[in-house]
Amino acid sequence: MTAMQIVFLITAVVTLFAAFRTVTTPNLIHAALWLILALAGVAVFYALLNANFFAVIQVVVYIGAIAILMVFAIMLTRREMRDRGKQTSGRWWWAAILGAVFFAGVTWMIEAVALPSQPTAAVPASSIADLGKALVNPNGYVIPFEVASVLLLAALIGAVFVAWTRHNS
Amino acid sequence: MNNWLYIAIFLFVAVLFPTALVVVGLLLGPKRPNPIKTDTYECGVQTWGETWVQFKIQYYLFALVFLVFDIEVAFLYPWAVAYKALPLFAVLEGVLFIVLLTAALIYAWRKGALEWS
Amino acid sequence: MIPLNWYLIVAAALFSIGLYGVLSRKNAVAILMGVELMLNAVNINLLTFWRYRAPTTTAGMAFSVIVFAVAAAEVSVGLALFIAVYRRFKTIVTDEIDLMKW
Amino acid sequence: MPTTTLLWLLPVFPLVAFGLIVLFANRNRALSHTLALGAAFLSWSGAMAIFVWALNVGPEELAKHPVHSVVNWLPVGDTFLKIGVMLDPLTAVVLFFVAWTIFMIFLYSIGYHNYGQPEGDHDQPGLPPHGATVIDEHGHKHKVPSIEPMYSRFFAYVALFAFGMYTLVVSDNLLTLFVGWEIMGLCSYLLIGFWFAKPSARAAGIKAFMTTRVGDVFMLLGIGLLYFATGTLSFTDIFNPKVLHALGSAPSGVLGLSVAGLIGILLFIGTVGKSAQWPLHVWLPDAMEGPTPVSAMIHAATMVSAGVYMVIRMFPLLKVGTENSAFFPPLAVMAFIGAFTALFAATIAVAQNDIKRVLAYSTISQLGYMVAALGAGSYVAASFHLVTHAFFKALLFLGSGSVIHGMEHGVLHTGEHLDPQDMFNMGGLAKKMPITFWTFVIGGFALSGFPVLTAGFWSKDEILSSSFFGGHPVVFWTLAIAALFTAFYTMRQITLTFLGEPRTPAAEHAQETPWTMTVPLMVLAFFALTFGWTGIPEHFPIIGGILPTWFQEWVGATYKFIPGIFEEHVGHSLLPLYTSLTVSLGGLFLGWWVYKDIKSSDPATDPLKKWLGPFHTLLQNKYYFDEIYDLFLVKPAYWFAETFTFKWLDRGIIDGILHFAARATYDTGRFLAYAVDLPIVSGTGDLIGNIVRTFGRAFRVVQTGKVQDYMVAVMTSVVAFGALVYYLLVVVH
Amino acid sequence: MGLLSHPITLVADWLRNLFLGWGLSQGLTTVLLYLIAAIVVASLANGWVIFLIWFERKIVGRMQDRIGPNRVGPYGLLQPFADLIKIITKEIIFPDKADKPLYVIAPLLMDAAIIAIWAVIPLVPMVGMDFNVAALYTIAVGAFATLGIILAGWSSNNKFALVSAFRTVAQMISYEVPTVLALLVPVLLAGTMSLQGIVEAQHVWYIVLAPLAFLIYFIASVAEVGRTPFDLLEAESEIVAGFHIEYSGMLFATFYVGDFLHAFTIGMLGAVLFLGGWRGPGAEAYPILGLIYLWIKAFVVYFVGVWVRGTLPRLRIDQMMNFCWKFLTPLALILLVEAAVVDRLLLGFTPWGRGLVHLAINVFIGALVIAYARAYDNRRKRERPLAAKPGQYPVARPPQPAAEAQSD
Repeated sequence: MTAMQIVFLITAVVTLFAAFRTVTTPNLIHAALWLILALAGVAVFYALLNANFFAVIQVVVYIGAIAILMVFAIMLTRREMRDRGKQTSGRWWWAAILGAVFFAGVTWMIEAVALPSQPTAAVPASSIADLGKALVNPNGYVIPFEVASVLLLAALIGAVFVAWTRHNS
Repeated sequence: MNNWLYIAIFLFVAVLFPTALVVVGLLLGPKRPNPIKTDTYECGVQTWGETWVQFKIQYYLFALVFLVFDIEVAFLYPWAVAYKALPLFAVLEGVLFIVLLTAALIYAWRKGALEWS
Repeated sequence: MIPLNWYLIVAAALFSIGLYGVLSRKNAVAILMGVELMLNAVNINLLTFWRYRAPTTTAGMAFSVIVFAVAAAEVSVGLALFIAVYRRFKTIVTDEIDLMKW
Repeated sequence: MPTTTLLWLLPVFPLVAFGLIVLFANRNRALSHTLALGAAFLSWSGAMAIFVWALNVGPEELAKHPVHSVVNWLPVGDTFLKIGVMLDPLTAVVLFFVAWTIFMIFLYSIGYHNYGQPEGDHDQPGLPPHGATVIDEHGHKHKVPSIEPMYSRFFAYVALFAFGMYTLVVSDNLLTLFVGWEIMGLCSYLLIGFWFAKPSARAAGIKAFMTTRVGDVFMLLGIGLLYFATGTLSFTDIFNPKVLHALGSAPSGVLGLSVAGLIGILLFIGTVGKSAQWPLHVWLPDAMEGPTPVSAMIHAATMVSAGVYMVIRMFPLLKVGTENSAFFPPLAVMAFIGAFTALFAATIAVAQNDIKRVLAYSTISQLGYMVAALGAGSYVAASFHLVTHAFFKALLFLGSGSVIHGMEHGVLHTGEHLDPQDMFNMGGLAKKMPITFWTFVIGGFALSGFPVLTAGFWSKDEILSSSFFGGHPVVFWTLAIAALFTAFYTMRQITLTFLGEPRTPAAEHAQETPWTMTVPLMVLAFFALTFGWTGIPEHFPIIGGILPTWFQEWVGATYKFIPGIFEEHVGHSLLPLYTSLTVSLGGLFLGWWVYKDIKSSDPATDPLKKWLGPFHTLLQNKYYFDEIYDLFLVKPAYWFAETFTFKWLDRGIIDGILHFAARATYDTGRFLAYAVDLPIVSGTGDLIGNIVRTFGRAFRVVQTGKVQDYMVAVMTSVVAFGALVYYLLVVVH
Repeated sequence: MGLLSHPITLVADWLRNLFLGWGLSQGLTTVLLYLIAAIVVASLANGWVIFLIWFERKIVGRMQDRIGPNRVGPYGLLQPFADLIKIITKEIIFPDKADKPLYVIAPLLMDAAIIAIWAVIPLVPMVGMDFNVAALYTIAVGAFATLGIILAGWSSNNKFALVSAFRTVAQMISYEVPTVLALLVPVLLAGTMSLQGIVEAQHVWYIVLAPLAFLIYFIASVAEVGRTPFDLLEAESEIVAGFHIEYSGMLFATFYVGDFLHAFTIGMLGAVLFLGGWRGPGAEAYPILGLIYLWIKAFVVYFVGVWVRGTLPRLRIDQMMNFCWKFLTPLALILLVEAAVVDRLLLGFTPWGRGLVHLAINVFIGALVIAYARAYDNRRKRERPLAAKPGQYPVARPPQPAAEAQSD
């Protein structure tokens, strides 16, 4: 039980609890905040995985942008935000069963296979630079790289097109 | 890992400082709430309507464009870090990436999504 | 050092919770939050396997960067759709939006 | 830059300019003409560089080893159709004048289309500008020329045209030559019909296109035959003696021509169309509907010359084709047609009153000279005249354009309605537009072969002497008479236009044109004078041999290395010289003397009318050629289409059959429909449909239309399926 | 290894040995050392704020032809302390229907986020961490500040606060885009995201290579902090104090301190990224000098900020947004491309050669931009002369507190 493991467990508990609150709390703003906490927990996981870049990006993108986007969306769809009433639909129990079964099954499988407890190697110091090289390397991921930007372009155009009207109410 | 340790400790300290101050404030400050004092302050006018005012779509649109650029960061920072080792055409691929996002910006602009009023 | 399967189990749990949210929440935005959780669970798995199996290569990282982009695109468009729907139907409770029935 | 690269580049600049103008610059006039002119300039400088380079190499060397670069283009079967560029002495010379004329004419067009003038009051695209009203500081209204509405489009077209011309000149094979040829045909069509809102312009464009097409089809046949016979279209391959001999000796079985002969004839028909030789000359006069720079560039300097250039280029083939061809040896045909056209067109020109039409006919006749010269076997003379003619005829056209421009200015000023192109409306312009006058005089004298000074004299003399000493007396005399007419109508033109007193108020208010128009005039005038001096034969009395006979050696060298192609006829009789002196001077004098005192602007006062009587009318109506063609070709065609094909064949027979078939089908259809389809097929269909609907009604409840229900279903099945797979893969094994 | 040359290392080693001597474990020692370091840095920052408050009030006072604080202590130097004591002893009001936990967390979050930036700033050469994503880290913690504002606005159950908070957030995220893009330029030039690395790479200060990027960074960060001329959301002189309208006592003070600290922190970052950080004569030899250099540079940048604050009038919100999205962002993109392409073409130049070429190009671009702006301005003036269109207010418009109405 090393220090890191303790940190991991604490983070895991916090993250999962936050996630749980996210999907259960009736107040949407609170849900969003819980979601942020959960995402922060994920960022900590990344940090524990020595994926510094991703830990930071997780915060920048998810907490800095996506969460805020969601809060805005909540504010924009006002009536729903207000009602503190039942937020879970009638099929929640079936959903719960499904989730549980899924979790159980996956865990069972994970436990069934022998997985290493030690990384094969340390993360090279140049991992970020390597990522950068790979992203623009023709034999690497240049196509996904450019396609990703096209995707973002399409997403923005689509979103603006859908959400934006001259005389918006 | 040590970096993260330091960061973690620093974050802890960073939270600690203001918290301490606030706690001190809570301890030293008086606590005599009354309905008028704790009423929502609206420049002295009687509170009117409820807090959940409807927002305009602009907020969302700005956040949207911002999100797109944030993701761009996720792609461009590794590129920038690797920059020194990249051949020209790789640099140009990055530039192409940027250009495409500029196209996104221009679209939002042309569409009028960046107008506030 | 933390065993690999810890991460996997946490990710699985996160995924299941997200799944539960997606299936049970009424509000579309809340559903989207569930989706976000699931995506994050996936990302954890990706990076975990990258860290433990192939830390010297870039495949895992590249993959999860793409996942980031996809997540962003999905959120932006999804929320935009909800806003449009809200403008049209004055509600984003998914159960009330069932025009596709007939 | 290596010469080959430069050669490749020459056509590219105008093409790029064309693309840029069409795509981006068509809103911005200045940008458009800057692009076009810039491209023209680049090509020009490139051509000059090449020319100078060629001069240093020297003719023999260049002729033996022409600069040649080839790329594979089309895979045909197991080999490649190669295209490439080539530079031999002929190309160099042609490049020289093409580059100059094109560049000058581009420059000229800017002024001609009134760049910098205000927008017209009610100009619209497709019509010539009608002029704009401006109010000067004194508040007076003035009518001034207005800018061409389709300014950019014009420059796009001419740029494309320049591309075609350069392609044709530098190409090393008949195919790309033909490509350039056709591009020019297209541009010619577009530019003749440039003012497409004028019906006459439309008609003229179509006419030009159709007529030249006739020639082109035959030319394409010739090319095809050539490729079939030799398997190559590259000049260098064709001109190797063995190939030529093979072509020349093999009989084609048509009219007793050898293969070479047949090919030659076919190609020559192409030239007849392009260079407006009789009987396909009819399109060229009408082509004057286009803007004057177009007339100058396409219908005087470059495109029509291209026709001649092509036959000069193929001269060795024609030559060997002539040797054992029984009835119609190409050269003889060319000699006949050329000479005839020269005379025939000259006579028509005498009776025309439209300043540009006169030039048009003179162009036809001058081209006739070249063809005749080729027919007489002297390709040197032909190319010499080709070059000089390009210069002075371009000069003349631009001059006439300048005159018209001046006249239009006058017309706008006075506001009277008269044809600014009718020479009888002019007169006395010499004082109004001195530069135009003097340059025009130079051009005119060059055209009529004014002795010693002008280029035209030398080239024409070259042709006459070569035909004389080459043993073609008939050709010689015909050309001599034609020369007389030439001199006559030229002087007639000059006299009517510039000399005497203004016959109309418009002519009085004509004024000189801007520098963009006069500068090209001067440049071209310079060449119209000097270029001839490069070809003074050394046996010429007195001044012969002072200057080296550069041109003869230079171009002559082109085919010297092929045995039996180059032949020089040196005789020492001075007869041809005297003849040409007499005809030119005599013609000039006559022209002046007859027309020196025309006072009225009424064409009926033309003295020739009195003297020639009906013959004059015949000339004025161009021997009724259009009418003849109309009667014998167009009308029958219409009749055939209208009556025979449409009424009888189509309506009567084909439709009959169709109607019967339709009827039969229809009845069968009805039978099938009511007897078979409804009871059986539809019955079954409805039955199935009903069943499905019943089930659908039953199961409809499943479709709640709620997203999450579907998601639940999906996830459930996913989990179930996952479990199943896991069971099968792990537990069972 | 004298006290002069490497005091920090010296102290660090001494402490380490001391703790180890007490028999503490290796790891615990590290933790303790880090803890001490963190506390030192953080208190340095927070203490410095006290001076800043005095300084800024003084300077702005002078700029506005006032005297500024001059009662408490010499030159009113003790004024901040007086304020501190006063504000500590004030009551912290919790408005009713407020979301208490969030209401308290909000200012802490914001302040903590700003202090946390100091974790990665390379104060002195050689010492301090070499964190390979430091540059992005500064952005990331910025996200928490944004979050804090949302919380504050939302939790205080006040529509003014809410509206203002959302506007502030919109403003902050908008201006984060140019900031991030401008930040990319030094990263790209240095080829690393570690601030320490960036400083070491600055043989020529990046303000020479990328003056425009520095300008953008500066403007955008000022806007992110929300100081004049971008402070229309807590415009003290015009509207109620914006998202922290309901806050009082120490909670408010936290926002206040956070504001000043943030202002100085961006000065610090600007100095590190563009002004060569601790670089300066003899800094390698005597690291403590580096600290001083850095401090001076940061202070200069901060001073410019104060200067601007004291000088410029306030923008209208639509002007502000247009300025960000239609001016700064495109410009930043152009500069990024410029830096990327040009620097690649300058391979093998001497640092100064690179610097000068970049400088020249930047000046050129700047000239172009100015010319364009001029032309644009003239056109706008011609199109509609200065007269607020109906429905367009000179200041941001207050919410119409009707049930269905919208907040502007």
